[in-house]
Parts: sequence; structure tokens; C-alpha cells
Amino acid sequence: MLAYAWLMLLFPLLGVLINAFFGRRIGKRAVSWVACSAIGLSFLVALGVLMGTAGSTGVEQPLFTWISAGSFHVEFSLLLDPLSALMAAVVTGVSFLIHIYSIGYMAEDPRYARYFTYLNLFVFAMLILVLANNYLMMYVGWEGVGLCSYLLIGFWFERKAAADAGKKAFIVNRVGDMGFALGIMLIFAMFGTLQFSEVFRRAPGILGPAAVTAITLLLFVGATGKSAQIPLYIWLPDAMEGPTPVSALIHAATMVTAGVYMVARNHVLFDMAPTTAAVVASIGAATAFFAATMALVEKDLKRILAYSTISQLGYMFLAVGVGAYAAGMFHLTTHAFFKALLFLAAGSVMHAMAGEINIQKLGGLREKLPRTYAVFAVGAAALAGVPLFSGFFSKDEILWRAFLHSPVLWLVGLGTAFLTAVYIFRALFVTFWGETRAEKKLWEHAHEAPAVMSIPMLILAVLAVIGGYIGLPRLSLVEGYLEPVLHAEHAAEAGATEWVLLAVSALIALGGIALAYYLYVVRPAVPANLSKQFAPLYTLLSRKYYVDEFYMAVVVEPLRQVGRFIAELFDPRVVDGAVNGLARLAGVCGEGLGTLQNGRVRSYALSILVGVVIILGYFLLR
Amino acid sequence: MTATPLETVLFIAFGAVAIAGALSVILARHAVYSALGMLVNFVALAAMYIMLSAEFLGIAQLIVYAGAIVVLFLFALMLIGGRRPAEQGRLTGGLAAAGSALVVVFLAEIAYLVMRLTGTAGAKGTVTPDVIAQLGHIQLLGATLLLEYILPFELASVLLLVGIVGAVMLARARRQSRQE
Amino acid sequence: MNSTGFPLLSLIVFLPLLGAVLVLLLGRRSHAGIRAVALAVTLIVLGLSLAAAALFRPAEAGIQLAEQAPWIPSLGISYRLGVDGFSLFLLPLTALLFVIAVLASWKPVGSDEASRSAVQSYFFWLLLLETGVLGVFAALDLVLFYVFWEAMLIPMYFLIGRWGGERRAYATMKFFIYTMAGSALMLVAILALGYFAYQSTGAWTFDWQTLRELKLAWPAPLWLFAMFGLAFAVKVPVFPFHTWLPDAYVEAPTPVTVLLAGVLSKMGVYGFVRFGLQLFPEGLRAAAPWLAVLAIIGILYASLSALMQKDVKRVIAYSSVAHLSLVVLGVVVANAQSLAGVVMQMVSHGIYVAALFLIVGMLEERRGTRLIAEFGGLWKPAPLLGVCFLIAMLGAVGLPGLNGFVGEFLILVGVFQGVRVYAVLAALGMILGAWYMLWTFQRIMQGPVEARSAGAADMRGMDLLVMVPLLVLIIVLGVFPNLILVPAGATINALVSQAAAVAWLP
Amino acid sequence: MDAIRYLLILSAVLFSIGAAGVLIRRNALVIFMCIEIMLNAVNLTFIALSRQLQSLDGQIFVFMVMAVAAAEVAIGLGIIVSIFRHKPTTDVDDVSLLKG
Repeated sequence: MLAYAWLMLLFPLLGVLINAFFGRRIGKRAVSWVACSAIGLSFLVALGVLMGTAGSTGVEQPLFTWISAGSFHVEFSLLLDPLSALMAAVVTGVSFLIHIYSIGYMAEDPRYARYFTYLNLFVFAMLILVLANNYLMMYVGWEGVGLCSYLLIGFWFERKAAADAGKKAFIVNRVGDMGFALGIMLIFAMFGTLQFSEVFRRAPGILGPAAVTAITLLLFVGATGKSAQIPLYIWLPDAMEGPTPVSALIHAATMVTAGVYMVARNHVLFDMAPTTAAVVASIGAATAFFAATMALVEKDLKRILAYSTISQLGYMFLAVGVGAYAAGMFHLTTHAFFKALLFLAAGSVMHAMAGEINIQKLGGLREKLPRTYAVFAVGAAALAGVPLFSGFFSKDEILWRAFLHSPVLWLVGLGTAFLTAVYIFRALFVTFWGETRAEKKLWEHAHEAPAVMSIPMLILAVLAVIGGYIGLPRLSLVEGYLEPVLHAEHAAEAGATEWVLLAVSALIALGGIALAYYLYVVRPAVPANLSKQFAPLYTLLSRKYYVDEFYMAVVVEPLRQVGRFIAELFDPRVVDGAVNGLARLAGVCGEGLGTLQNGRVRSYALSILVGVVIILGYFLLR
Repeated sequence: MTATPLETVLFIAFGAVAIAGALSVILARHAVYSALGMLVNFVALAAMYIMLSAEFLGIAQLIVYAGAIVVLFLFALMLIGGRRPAEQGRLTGGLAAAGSALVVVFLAEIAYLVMRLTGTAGAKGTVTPDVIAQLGHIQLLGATLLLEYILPFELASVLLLVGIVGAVMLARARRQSRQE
Repeated sequence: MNSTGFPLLSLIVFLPLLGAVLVLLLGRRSHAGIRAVALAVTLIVLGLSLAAAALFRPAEAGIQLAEQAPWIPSLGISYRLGVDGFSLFLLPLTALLFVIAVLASWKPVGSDEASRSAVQSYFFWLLLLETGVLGVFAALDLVLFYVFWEAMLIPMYFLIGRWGGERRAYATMKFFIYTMAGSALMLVAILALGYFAYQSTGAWTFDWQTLRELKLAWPAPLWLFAMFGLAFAVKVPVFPFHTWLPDAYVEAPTPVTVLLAGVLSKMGVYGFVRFGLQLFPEGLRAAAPWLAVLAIIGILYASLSALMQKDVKRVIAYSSVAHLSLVVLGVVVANAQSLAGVVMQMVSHGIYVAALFLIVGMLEERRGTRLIAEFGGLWKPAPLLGVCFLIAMLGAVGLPGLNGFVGEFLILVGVFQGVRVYAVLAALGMILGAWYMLWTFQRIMQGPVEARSAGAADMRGMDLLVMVPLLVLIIVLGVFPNLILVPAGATINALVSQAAAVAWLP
Repeated sequence: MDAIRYLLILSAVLFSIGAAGVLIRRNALVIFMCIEIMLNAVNLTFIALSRQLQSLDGQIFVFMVMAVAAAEVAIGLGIIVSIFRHKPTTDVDDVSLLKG
């Protein structure tokens, strides 16, 4: 089955080509069929590959030589090992469901074909990233998904906000990509090759502590760009301008997890660089807590989920930072399911309420959208880490490993878990419980999502629940599955402490839910006056710590001023001025000489005499 | 070529007169006085030529320069005359000052060169002063002029012809302009 | 003569001249006839140059398809053509861009009625320009090279001077004098070289290959390189000498700008390698630190300037200054990867900058203005134009999978092996590049639909015919860059071994 | 040997006075006279040297100089007078139509 792995790439590519060139002619139905079947087939191949690679340490499948310039030799070939197979399966699976969901969601959009073209292109680029067997090919996928996220965020480009958000996303990603590119160059400078297998095999021998730290830090910069960690997370909340299925696919399940996958893929290097690992873990924990606080006060449902994604990614980086790569990947998988589910549910809410997403203006949707509510509740439970839901197992695994590594990180993780439970159930209660605050006609018009949207949500809901059991502490299929690749050191036998921690995190989750229930259902007035009492804190949070304004003032504006100075002042005046100055100088010299010829005979006589005197003088002195 | 005492005295006298004449030409207030100064200069030079055993040239100098050219100048002065008020001031600003300074430098250079002069540059010729005395200056001069230098002689005559024609043309031009 | 004895290169170089004469013979009125002849000639030249590329044996590093004939024996000047791995792909690139330029001039060119009707003289100068440019890339005798180098200026002077925009007189004059001044010293250097050859071998010669073996006492290579370098620095352009570029690009008519940006800038880079790296490696090494610093400044300076330009054509003009400065940095660093990147970037920059300028031409046609502020939401009425602009822009920004990326990345890898700080600074250019390109794209194509651009027509037959080949090349060269890298491989290895002996970098 | 030296000095002085006159004076006629003086200074040198070198060539030259001088004065004065006819001034500086 592995031999046909390249089909995984071919199908989305065909989908892109067909929809791009014939999209408008073949009508919406055909377009959706082409797009969804492409991803479906690709998903089947991915499943086959998933089975095929169980237990193998990775099979390389070269397709063709991409670049050969002196010793710089880059093949376009696939690396099929449990890690990439798992990622490929998750990517194709979730995107297949979202493709189906999009049929319903984007039904009336005039540029239907272009939407599915971009979506297929995204999956194609993501698979290149995941299946790459060398850094450069991963970089190609890396920027490819960046491009697709730019196109899809700015899909409704008539809206200036969407266009700006798209640009912002691409440029911030580019900043991260620069770090990644420099990392690749450093690797090539050190190893002379970019092949993962080669690099990992020769790494211990070649890399000194400084070099490995430099490489891993640069790679991590790339990861923070793509996976929206501090300091390069600012683009993700704005990315909600794009259609909701896009947010679900790209900004929750797949693209943003690329950073985590990259760190997991380079686990050999990260293991050799304890300092970087510490940096990764601390940034992960910090981002998790930081984003969770912002989600508390956010009013836009999709932005709440966006901050939640940043926070959960922080968890994953915390996991890989402390060396628990398998736990990170496990949480990545479960997160893909329940976060995609939450986004799709938010999508169906928007679909029902004609685009209204501000939770203050919703409320009481339980009666109107029972299915969406149920599904959203399952997702919320999984996210909050309610026992028996998938989130609980994967998050707990991370907290357990964090505890083993350093209690401080564990404490931060626990606190964030509590905040997570609060903000997600705040969103749930405010949106679905209590009386409705929506306008009258919107309320009547609200209707449940069509089948084509609800079925994917149901499937995801099921996955969100059972997803956790594949990672039970002892059963740990995931860890076992990834064992050959990640050789994760085995956790100490599940002693009493692990059970205690399990109980503690369960309590924390339920406590959070209770607090949310109390605040937003029992005494809805409390949050209002709370925000008044802690007004400065509240505004700080609601203005997102003024980070955007900070970047604008420190980075964007100065560069624009320098640019304006160069374009309007320096270039035309100084550099160009110098050139024109030279021209005028020639003119001035011309006039100067002109005055010598003033027509007066006696001045000529004088110049003759001057000549004579000089010549005589020369002969005398020689 | 040792100079006899008499010669030196005469030489100094005529030298001084020549210089005085020249100075009066440039310093005279009125053009007529400078013309007379020029006359004095020419006469002094004529005398010196004769001293230097170039009698014919001395006489020629007297006739051509002292006679013809000075008279011509006087004619011109008559036509233009000194009707104009006295010169507005001899020195015209920086030009004159620079000019005279340069002239002094020039003179210094020449003097220095002459002082440094050693030995005769070219080979000596055969015409010694006593040969001139014996054969007569005009005969010798006439012979060399018409034998060795016949071409320059003819060219000189052509030049003079051109001079005459030119002068006549200028005169005619003047008559026409007066008629309009 | 080369193996087949058939003077292929001479044919390629002088066919356009023949075409130019042919155009003159046709009547002034028969515009269609003139355009047909011009197109036919440029297409044949393209075919021949591709044949030359096919005939080229990638394994050998030296000069191939060489042609040699005495021209002025007494002075040792001979008519000598040849091509090596480095300049091989410049010929087809030039030929292609000239075909594109002819197609782009199908509708009348020029800003006033008089120039729009002067079709005959326009195509005459255009074909003459092609001969000049092809000659520069193929000439192997220094004097012949100089003749073509200067000959190319005259048609360019008329093309911009007569068919340009409002400030064309000023722009042409500045362009002409700037280039002329730059190359004046080059002539002196060429003669000096000839004299050194005479000194050591007893016979005047300007043949590039024999001059390469010349051993020159130390200061000579430095100042010789400096003189050559100045002419090329003006042409590329390198930082302080770039001010002629924005005016010339902006005032020239679209097809001429395409040639100016796509091909003429490559002559500077080609010169740096052919006469810098291969002729005076020590000279280049000594000047390398200065050139590198100027190149870095060029990248950041031009990118920042492009950010704040108000005229979209000036944005692209400054962007090509930035991209070419990176190429110069690649030449100066001179190792295997950076030189491969230089070869790749020369071709791909030619292609995507041509595409971008064509699009600017189309934008100007539709809205009669080039000021970015007056555009907005053009993607809705003209989706095809939007997609083409997007692909060309992404090629320019260096998106992996498109041609811009391969060249740029190889150069950065090469520079990184040399001086890491330079690579980091140059990589900043990547971010700035994305910023100003995307921002320009957004203000023109996206955002609320500007009232006046609502009626803008989408791309029609001729526009597509001109644009599609370029876009296809942008994608094909991005996915299969080895089409260009492999043939250039042998020459680059020879270059590197020579440069390595001299490389100034650790 | 010293006699010739003084003669040369004398002619140099005369020549310088003539040159100074040309530069200082503004009256065309006076300038013309100064030129004559300069010519005569040269003649003096010629004769002195011809005597010194005992060859008549020098004197022939003086002859030629005289011829030229005569022609020159004739035409020169003609010109000055015709200029005077045109513009009633003998001041050289006013006559500067051939300005560069």
C-alpha cells in the first residue's frame, strides 16, 4: 500500500486543477463532488498508509529530483513513518469532513468553485509539508499552506477587514518562515544535506551545543509563526474573517498544528538542546495561559475559539517542550477533532443567525438549534477536559508529563485548564442558555443546519468522545504507535501520583464549569459588575493587552516612516539630487569659462602675457 | 668687441634717451605728447643702430619709423585728435595693476635669463665689423638681401602692396559712410 | 566554428537586424505587415536560441558554439561569439521577452497621437535593440562586446524618448548619460587590457579567453575590475547608481519597460560574472566587501522605498532593484549554491518582472492611471487579471513552488555559507518583499469595489496570449528548476573552483 | 661680452615698457604706439646680436620687421579711424562686440 502513497498528493492536485480551470462551467454540484471525492480518496490512501507504517521506522519514496546545484541536492520524496502517517490521516480525515460541511455552508457563495480550489490546494500543500522527507520540501509545504491561509482568510476580499487579515497572516507567517529558512540554511551549512534521516543520523557527531541550540531556536521561530505562539500569534484572531469552515480546517485542526509536528519531527535535535526545549515549554505554557485570559472577555464566538486554539497549541508546545512528543501529538489529534467540531458548530450558529456571531446578541438557542447545541456541548466538554471526553485524557497526559518535568509548568497548565473550562462554558451558557437577545426576525428565521452540515459535526462529536480512549495511560495506542519514531522514554509506571493528578485535573475542569454556570446562568448580573470593579484589568484584557498596537508602533510604523523618508525625501533629493547636481555643475562651469571671453582686447593681451610669463618661468625653474 | 670708453658713454646716453621716450609714450597725458615721445625713442634707436655698425638700418629707421610712421600717427591724431577730455585715468581697475605686475615679472625673468647667458649660442658668421667698414654696409646688405633672401624680399613687397590696397579700401569705405 | 560548422550564434544575433531592415522596406502605412514581420523574426530567433540551448552539451564547462573570424586584425580585434553554461539561457530569455514585447505592442504604443502612428520606426528600433542585446550576451571579444553594449543604447534612447510617458525627455537623457558615463571607463579598461596583452605576448588581442590567462601585476586587476564594475553597477543597478531606473522604467512604454527590466538588467549581472568573476577574480575578491555592503543596502533600501511608492510601476521598479541587488550579492559571494542561484534568478526575475510590468500596463490601460490610491476592488470585475497578478506577484515574492523561490533561496544558502550576517539581512528582504507586494496587490485588487473600476474589462485574447506563456514558465521553472540548473552545472563548478582559489569568505 | 648683455637688457626694458603701455592705456592710438615700441625693441636685439654673431641675417630680419610694421601701421590706423567714424570713441574697452 505504501507504494501508492503519492496518490494522496495526486488526488487533491487533480481536484485543484479541475476546479480551477473548469470550476465555473461544471456547476456547483460537480465542483463539490470533485473536491470532496479528491479528499475522500486521499483520506482512504492515508488510512492505508496509516496501517502500512505501523511498527516501521519510516519508508522513503523519492518521486523526482527537485534542485541540484553543486552539493545542494534536494529530492522531492515522501517519508512515510507513523508520525507523518498519523498527521496525514488527521489532516485528510478532518478536511474531508469539513469539505462536506462546506458544501452546505458555502452553498450560495458566487465564487463557489474558487473556494473549493483553494481548499484542495490547502490540503495538497499540507500533505507536502507532512510527508516531506527533507527540510526544503517541508518549507515548500510550509509556505504553501501560508499562501492558502492568505487566500482563504481574504476570500471575501470585498471586505477590507478580510483583506487586511489575509495580508497580516501572510506577513507574520513570513516572519516565522524567515526563521525557519535561516534554520534550514544553518543545517545545510553544517551537514551539507537537508535529508531528515541523514541529519538525524549524523547530528550527535557534528553538532556542538551552541549549533544545535541555534538550529532548534530558528526552527522554533518558524513554528511560533505558523502555530501562532507568542510573539507571532497576532494573526490568528484576525484570521476569523475567513469563512468558518476555513477557520475550522486551517486555524484549528491542521495548519496551526504544523509547528507542533515540525518540533516532533525534529525531536532528535530538540532532545540535544535542553535550553531550547525549556524555551519551547515555557513559551507554550505562557501562551496557553495568556490566550486563555483573553478568551475570557472575548465577545465574538469565533474569536473565543481562536484564542482557545492558541491556548491549546500552547499546551502542545508545553508537551513537546518537556519531551513528551507522543502526548503532544495525541493532544494534537484530539484537539483537531473537538476544536474543528466547535468551529463547525459556531458555523452552523452563524448560518442560522445570518452571520451574527457576537454572543451578547445571541442566547437561548437551545430550543432553536438543539443538535448544534448538543454537539457544541460535547466539544466544549472535550475542550474543558471533562472526564471520559477525549480532551481530558490528552490534556491530562501533558499535565502529567509537565509535572514530572517541572511543577511550575504543571501549575500554569492547571490554571489554564481551569480558565479553559470557564471561558468555553461561558460561551456555551451565554449563547445557548437563558432568554434570547437576538432580534425578532432573526430569531424566527433561525433553523437547524441542513444534513450536509450536521453529519460531519456528528462524526466529529463521536470522535471527540472516543478519541481519548486510544491514549489511555496504560493502553496508550498512540504512544505505542509512535514508539518506533519518537522513542519517547516510558513514563514511570502509573503510580499513585498519576491517579492523584488525574483526579485533580478532573476536579479543576468541573470546578471551572461550575463557576461558569454560577456566573452566567445563576447570577448573570455578576460578570457585569465584576468587569466594572476590575475595570482596568477588564479593558486590558478586552484590548488584548494592546499587543497589536505595540507591534504597530514598534515595528510597522517605524518601517513605514523610513520607507516614506527614502521614497519621498532621500531618494529624489539626495541620490537623484547628486546626479542632477552633477549635470548643473557642468552647466555652471560652462558659464564660468564663458566670462573669460569678454571681447575686450586688453584682457586677451593680458592672457597672452600670462602665458609667456608661465612658459619662461617653466624654463627657468626646470 | 671690447667697447671703447666713448662707445659706452654714447651707448648709455642713447639708452637713457630711448627709455625716456618709451616712458613718455605710456605716461603722457595727451596722445600727441606720447607720439613725440615715440619719435625721440626712434631717433635714439637709429643712433644706436649706427653705433652697432648697421648704418643703413639706422638711416632706414630714421626714414621709415621716425619719418613715415610718426607722421602717420600725427595724421591719425589730427583726425581723432584730443577733442576727447583727458584720459579717464590711466589705470582701469585690476586689469592694469595685474598687467604691470606681470610685466615686471616678465622683465625679471628676461633679465635673469640674460644674466645667465654663457658663451655664444651659434657659430660665428664671417661678416666682422671691419669687413663692413671695408665693403660698405649697404653693398653687403643689398647683396645678401637680393641673393640669399630674395624670396622674403619679394614677399615683403607683396605685403606692402596688400597694406596699401587695404588702406585705400578703408579710405573708400570712409568716403561712402560720409555720403550717407 | 562549432561542431556543425553552422554559424548559429551569428544568425541569432543578426537576424533581428535583418528584420529591422525588412521593416524599413515595408511601406509606412502597412502597420499589420510590419507587426507580422516583427513577430515572425522574433519567433524565429526564439526558435534558434532554443535550438542553441538544445545543442549545448551540459557536461563541458568551457565555451561552446564558438565562432571566430578576423575583424580588425591589425588591432587584434576579432569577431568572436560563444556561449557557456552561464549565458546559455540568457539568449532564449531575451528572445522570449522580445516576442512578448512585440505581442504587447500589437495595439498602438506611445502617449501622443504622433508617436502612436509611428509604428514602422517603433518596430525598427525594437528589432535593432534585440540585435544589440543578443550581441552583448554572445560576444567573446571585448571590443565586440563594447560595440554591442553601446549600440544597444541608441535604440533604447529612441524607444523611451519618443514613445514614453510625459517626463520621457528627462528620463531618457538621464538613462542615456548615466549608462554612457558608466561604460566610458570600461572602454579605457578594455584598451588597457589589450595593451597588457601586447606587453606580455607581443600582439594586441582582445579575445576574452586569451585575456583570461593573462597574469597581471597586483594593482592592475583591482582597478581594471573597478572600471568594468562601475559600468555593470550602473546597469544592474547597484545601490547608489540606481536613480535612473525608476524614471526610465516608469516613463518607458510597457513593452519597452518589460525589456528594460527583464533583459537589460541581466546584462549588468552577466558582465559582473563574465568580466568580473572570470576575468579578474582577484579584483572581484578585493572589491567584494564593498559590493556586498552596497548590495545589502540596495536590498533593504529599495524594498523600503517600494513600500511607500504611490505609483505601482515605481513599486515594481524598486522591487526589481532589490531583487537584482540580491543577485549581485550572490555573484560576489561566488560559491556553488549562490552562483546556481544567480543563474536561476537571472532567468526567473526576467520572467516574473516581465509579467508584472505587463499587468501594470493592463491596469494603466483600464483605468488610465498608475496611482495605487485610485484603484480598489479590481478583482471582482476582472477575476482573470486578478489571478494572473496574484501568480506573478507570488513568483516575485519568492513563494516556494514558483520560479522566484529557487533562485532566491539558493543565493541565500550560498551567502549564508559565506557571511551569515549578510544572509540574515538579505532574508529580511524576503519579508519586506512580501509586505510591499501584498500591500500593493491588496490596495489594487481587493477591498471595496472602487466606483470607477467597477466597469473594468477583464483580460481579452491578446492580453491572455501575452500573459499565459509567462505564467506557465513561472510555475514550470518553479517545479522543475533543473531545466536550467543542470546545464549550467559544469560551468558553475569551473567558476567555483576558480573563485574558490580566490574566495574571500571563510 | 658684457656690452651685448646690456644691449639685451635695454631692449628687454623697452619691450616691457611697450607691453605695460598696451595693458595700461585705454586709448587705441597709444596702444598702437606701444606696439611700435615693442617692435623696435626687438629690432634692437636683432641688430645687437647680428653684430655679436657677425652675420647679416639679423639685419635682414630687421628689414622685414620694418616692412611689416609699416604695413601694420597703415592698416591699423585706417581701422582705428574707421572705428572712430562709427563710434566717436578711441577707448578700446568700448569696442567689445566680439563678446564670447
